[in-house]
Amino acid sequence: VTEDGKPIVKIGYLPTTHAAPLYFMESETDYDIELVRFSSWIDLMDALNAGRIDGASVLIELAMKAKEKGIDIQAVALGHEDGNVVTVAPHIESVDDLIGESIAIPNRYSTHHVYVHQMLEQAGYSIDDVNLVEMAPAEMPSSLSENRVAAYVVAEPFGSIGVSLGVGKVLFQSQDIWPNSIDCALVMRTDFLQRDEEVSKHFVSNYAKAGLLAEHKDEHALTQINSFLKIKDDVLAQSLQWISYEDLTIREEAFDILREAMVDLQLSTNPPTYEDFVNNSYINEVQ
Amino acid sequence: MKNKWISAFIGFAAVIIIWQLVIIIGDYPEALLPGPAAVFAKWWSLVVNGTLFEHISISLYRFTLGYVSAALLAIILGLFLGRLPKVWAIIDPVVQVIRPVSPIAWSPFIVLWFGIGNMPAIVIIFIAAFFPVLLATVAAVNRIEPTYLKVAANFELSQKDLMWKIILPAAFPAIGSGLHMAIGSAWIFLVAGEMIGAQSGLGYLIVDARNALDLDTVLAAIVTIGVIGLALDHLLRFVEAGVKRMWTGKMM
Amino acid sequence: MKNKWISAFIGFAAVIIIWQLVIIIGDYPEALLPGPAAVFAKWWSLVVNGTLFEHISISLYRFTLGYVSAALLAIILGLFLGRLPKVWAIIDPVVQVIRPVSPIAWSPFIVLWFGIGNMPAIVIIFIAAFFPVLLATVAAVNRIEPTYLKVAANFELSQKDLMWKIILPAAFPAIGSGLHMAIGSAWIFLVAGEMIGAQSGLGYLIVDARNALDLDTVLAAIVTIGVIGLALDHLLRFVEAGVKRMWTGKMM
Amino acid sequence: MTQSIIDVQALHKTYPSSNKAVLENVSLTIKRGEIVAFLGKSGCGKTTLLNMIGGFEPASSGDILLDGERVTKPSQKSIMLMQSYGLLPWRTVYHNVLFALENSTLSKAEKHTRVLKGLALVGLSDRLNAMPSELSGGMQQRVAIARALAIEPEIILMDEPFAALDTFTRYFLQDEITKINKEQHMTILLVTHDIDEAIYLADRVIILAPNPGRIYKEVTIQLPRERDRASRDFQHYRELIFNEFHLSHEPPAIEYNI
Amino acid sequence: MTQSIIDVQALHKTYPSSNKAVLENVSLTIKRGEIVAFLGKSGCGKTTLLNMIGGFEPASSGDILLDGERVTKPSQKSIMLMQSYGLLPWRTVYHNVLFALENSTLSKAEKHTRVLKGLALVGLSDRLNAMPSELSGGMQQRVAIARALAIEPEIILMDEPFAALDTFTRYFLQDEITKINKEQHMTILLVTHDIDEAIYLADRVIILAPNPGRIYKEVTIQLPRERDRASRDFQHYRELIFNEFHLSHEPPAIEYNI
Ligand SMILES: Nc1ncnc2c1ncn2[C@@H]1O[C@H](COP(=O)(O)OP(=O)(O)OP(=O)(O)O)[C@@H](O)[C@H]1O
Ligand SMILES: Nc1ncnc2c1ncn2[C@@H]1O[C@H](COP(=O)(O)OP(=O)(O)OP(=O)(O)O)[C@@H](O)[C@H]1O
Ligand SMILES: [Mg+2]
Ligand SMILES: [Mg+2]
Repeated sequence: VTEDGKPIVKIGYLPTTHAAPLYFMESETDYDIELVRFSSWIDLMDALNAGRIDGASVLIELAMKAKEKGIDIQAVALGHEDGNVVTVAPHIESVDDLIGESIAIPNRYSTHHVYVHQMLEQAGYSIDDVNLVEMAPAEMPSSLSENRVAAYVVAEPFGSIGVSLGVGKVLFQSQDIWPNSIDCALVMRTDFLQRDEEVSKHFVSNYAKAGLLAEHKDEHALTQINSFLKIKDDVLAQSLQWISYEDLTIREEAFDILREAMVDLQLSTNPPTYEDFVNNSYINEVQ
Repeated sequence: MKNKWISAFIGFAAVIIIWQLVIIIGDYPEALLPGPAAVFAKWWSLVVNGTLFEHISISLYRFTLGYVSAALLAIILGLFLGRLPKVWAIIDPVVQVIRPVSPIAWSPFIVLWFGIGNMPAIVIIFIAAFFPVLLATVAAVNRIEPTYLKVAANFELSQKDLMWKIILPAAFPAIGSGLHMAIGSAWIFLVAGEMIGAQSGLGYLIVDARNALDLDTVLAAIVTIGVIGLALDHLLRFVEAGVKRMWTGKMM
Repeated sequence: MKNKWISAFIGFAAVIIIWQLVIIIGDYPEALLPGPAAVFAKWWSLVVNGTLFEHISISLYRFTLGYVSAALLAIILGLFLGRLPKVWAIIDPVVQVIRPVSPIAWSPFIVLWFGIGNMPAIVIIFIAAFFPVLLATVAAVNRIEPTYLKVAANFELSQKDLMWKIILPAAFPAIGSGLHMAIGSAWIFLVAGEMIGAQSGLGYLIVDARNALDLDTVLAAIVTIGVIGLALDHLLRFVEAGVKRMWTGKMM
Repeated sequence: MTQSIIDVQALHKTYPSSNKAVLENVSLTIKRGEIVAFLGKSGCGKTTLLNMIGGFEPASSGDILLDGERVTKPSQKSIMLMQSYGLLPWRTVYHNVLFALENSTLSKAEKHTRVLKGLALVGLSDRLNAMPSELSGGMQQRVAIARALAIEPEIILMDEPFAALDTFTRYFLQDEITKINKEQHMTILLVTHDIDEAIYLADRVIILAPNPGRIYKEVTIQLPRERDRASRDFQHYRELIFNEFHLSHEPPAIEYNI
Repeated sequence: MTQSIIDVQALHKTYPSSNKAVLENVSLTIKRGEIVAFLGKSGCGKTTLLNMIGGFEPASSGDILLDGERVTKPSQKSIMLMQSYGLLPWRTVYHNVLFALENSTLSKAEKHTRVLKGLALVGLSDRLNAMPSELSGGMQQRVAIARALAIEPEIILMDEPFAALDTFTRYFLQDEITKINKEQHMTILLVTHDIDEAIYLADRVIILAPNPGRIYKEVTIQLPRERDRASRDFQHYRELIFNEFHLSHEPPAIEYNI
């Protein structure tokens, strides 16, 4: 992907709070960056798999699944730390109230699925005690408002939007269920990373720095993020309170918990291992 | 008849050969473009473990409900609106503006009103089928040979007889082609309909398999959808022929 | 003519009143079902800041490319295939199976071959338009009055003259209704087409606004799509009338 | 039998879509049981006149009385045999004829007998289950005749009823029509292009002149029934009407000058 | 002028879709410049015979020679005037006639003159820019006649060419046809339902019998041209042909028994 010799790095994303570090990235002297916005994870993964984009901030489970299927990609950094909430209907007071109800998640291959699983197990139930429904995040607040589902777990800012619309409230934050969880990650195609090691390094380190900019959560950060999300400022501020972009390293312990959960949830029989899939070399260089 | 089957066989054989050639020449990763053999193997495994039939039956259930209710409502409304040009002049522009909007664009409102699961799929299929049938019916009623209306007036038919003995049979061939058009486009929207919170059906199967980058399954489902779509069209032809026989009076 | 406008006005006024009533009676949160005033305000702001026209023009660009190329290719292919019933017998079953499959189901393969951005939108519109026009053209050629072919044979027309002076004009009215059907369904798939990595266009605007739960914009875009769809259909009617005039020879 | 059944008084007709008068000042009295033939150039308004008598088309001015009552809409009293037959293509031959009787008070068996009788008359007893599209033009015309006769109307309005028939069938049906007319005192109004047919069938031949359509001449045919087409008197009427017909057109008809 | 232009030898025809013979053992010789009329009941195979002579329909067995050459496909030498006119509805009247000349070697001006002459002949000079759908049936038939004449073929095959015309126009065109036949030695084959028309026009009338279609009788009309329809001799032929025609049908035609 070059033009006048200067590489263009194409990164796919969905307009969520979780992809915030990307919003602070700018073109440099040795590469240009092009952010490609998608409207659903599935379309984004199609583009990544087909090599039409070089990388993406994506649900890590979808990327692991693609890796398992033989797509040569690797995770080089987290998208964010924490920052997911379980949004429930006003009458839900505890996990017990959710039993037998429908719970919406954005995708089967998502950490949100794992959160639901863990939340239920921690309360002594199993995932089969609720009715899981996959749906587009944008439709979750109205589903909750019309009592089609009793709760939803999804990438921000949709939890925050639900709360601000008054259709739901926060039952848990993700760190209450699974501290230091892994959710979205910056996943890059290996062929891109290997094409020019210097650019790759530079790019990932800029990504980490951008995370720190987002972490400020100040006026400037809010404006910058909202130029991508276009939601109300107070909703975004709420959303940012739940999230951190400080350390975007993918930890092995968390990754192993995730692998195990994926097997438990029958999302995968043989998920890629930490060694195969995670490449911390770039982000380590920054720290 | 036999020739027809041979031709169809040649056609499908050619498609499979071209497909295999594309894979060999294009050198695509198996994960991104599975070959015919892999797709057939997957299809067979879905048949054997029964999941395919489950998905097919739930999809057909949703489709039948959505399509049949749309067709009946559209035909009945259309027969009356076709006879009331002043009312139609008011409704027509609204319909013309609503029709070209994709059911995908409506989905936030469909969720709001109809929730998730079966209903959105049924509603989307309903929408996709309703407008073509309505427009075809109104047009058909408007284009009825004036001669038939003249004959009806000459023999002093009642309003009810006029509707049942003249207008419906006279308009039926044109309504029929509307029904065919609608069965095609409604079936196309099955996939879109089953993306909204459904946890089963052929559309869900495709979306779910796409998530898992399981393109064997996607293609197996595509082929299944195509074949069923074709079968539905033929089924409709039978129904049409049956309806037409109703008023020929060929029973003496 | 004036009556037509008055009727349309009554129709749209009724829709707006019902819409407002639904909001008042249903007591839906404004964010989930915006009222006509809010939608109009949003629409106006999109007009004023010029974004709406940007989206419209890129959508029309993609649509025109996809639709016109599909229509031309389908008509030319259809004219020949209609005259070659043996070849058509081979291709027809394949077409019948491919046609009912949603472009959404194809999208992994569309991305693989055509990438993201403009091309997938153009390709999806192409697919949505191609099959109806092809089928309509083949059917039209097959249904040409044998009398015309007899006349052509009697006056010993060459193959080229036969195609241009007899087959094309005779089949054109039926091809025209295929073109109308196709313009509707292709425009419906604009939204699906602009979901695949496009960064602009009315479809993108809808999906993106939906993701931001900005339903004012979604409805403003829906109305815009509907109105443009209607306008395209009327434009096509002009083109058809123009083409028909070509071979009347009314210029003496 | 001699009382008037149809009374056309100072009829004018202009179609709303054009401002040219199609019919002008047509007055006409027809007695019960009479057969009246209308002759005139194509486009002179014959179909329009029949349509107005049948109640299918409103008059622009003037009156049409049927049995003393003003005609405002079609009725079963006067059945129209249309130029385009008007069969229902989705019904069999049998059910097309039955259609005429469906809202009558006859018993089922009576209806059946009448339908069969009507179809036998026109020679189609063996095609009861055929669809109209499977018949030749002439056969379709005969089904339409059977349907009109089945209801035994007081008046039949016929618009070129035998145009698609071969000579032999035409002659046969012409004889049947005169028979029915005599037996049932049915009044028959008949539009035709065929001078011989008019002379053979009609008690009175009315020649219309075109632009605008008006009555040009009436010729009463004073021949006994069972007329002989080769007879001297027949020849005489043929010549008379041909000449009148010729004269009814504006002489030097420009369009025929090469 | 007396050499034979069409030679039909032992022609049989069965349509593939049915196993009933439509034509059986038809043999026929037609001389250049002759006018031959075919009479026969509806469905007896008249159109089929004309179609085969025109090359539109293959024979099941037997031969058709045109100028000594076997007919295998249609050609410009023999133009067919079809029962359904065969006008191109998307062209104006002018361009429908011009169609016949489009691949001839005439200059543009010559073509124009010929088209205008042909349309003048049939009295349609003032409707050059009309579309066929804007014309009455009779006018359409006249355009088709003009188109066939424009190309000046050796043979014209006419399938009930005057059926939709009123008496007066029909008489006029019958006269024109005999004139053209005399001037250009055009050979004319004519199917008609009208015995008078056959007698007025033809040098020879061929009566076909149905089921299967075969030649039943030939009647040579030995009347001088400018025939008088009211003359004694004309009457004689009329009676003769009517009787033959009657006999050509299997007597007691069952379908006419009520
Ligand atoms: N619905 C109509 N609107 C306007 N003009 C009409 C309409 N119907 C007929 N005309 C005109 O009225 C005139 C008479 O038409 P009509 O059909 O009565 O003629 P006709 O004598 O029956 O001719 P034909 O012998 O060809 O059947 C024609 O000039 C025709 O163009
Ligand atoms: N394409 C066809 N396939 C099968 N049978 C046919 C076909 N065309 C005509 N026939 C049959 O052949 C016979 C002769 O038909 P044809 O059209 O030649 O009759 P015709 O003498 O011209 O009748 P008319 O006077 O009604 O025009 C009829 O019995 C008809 O049913
Ligand atoms: Mg008429
Ligand atoms: Mg014929």
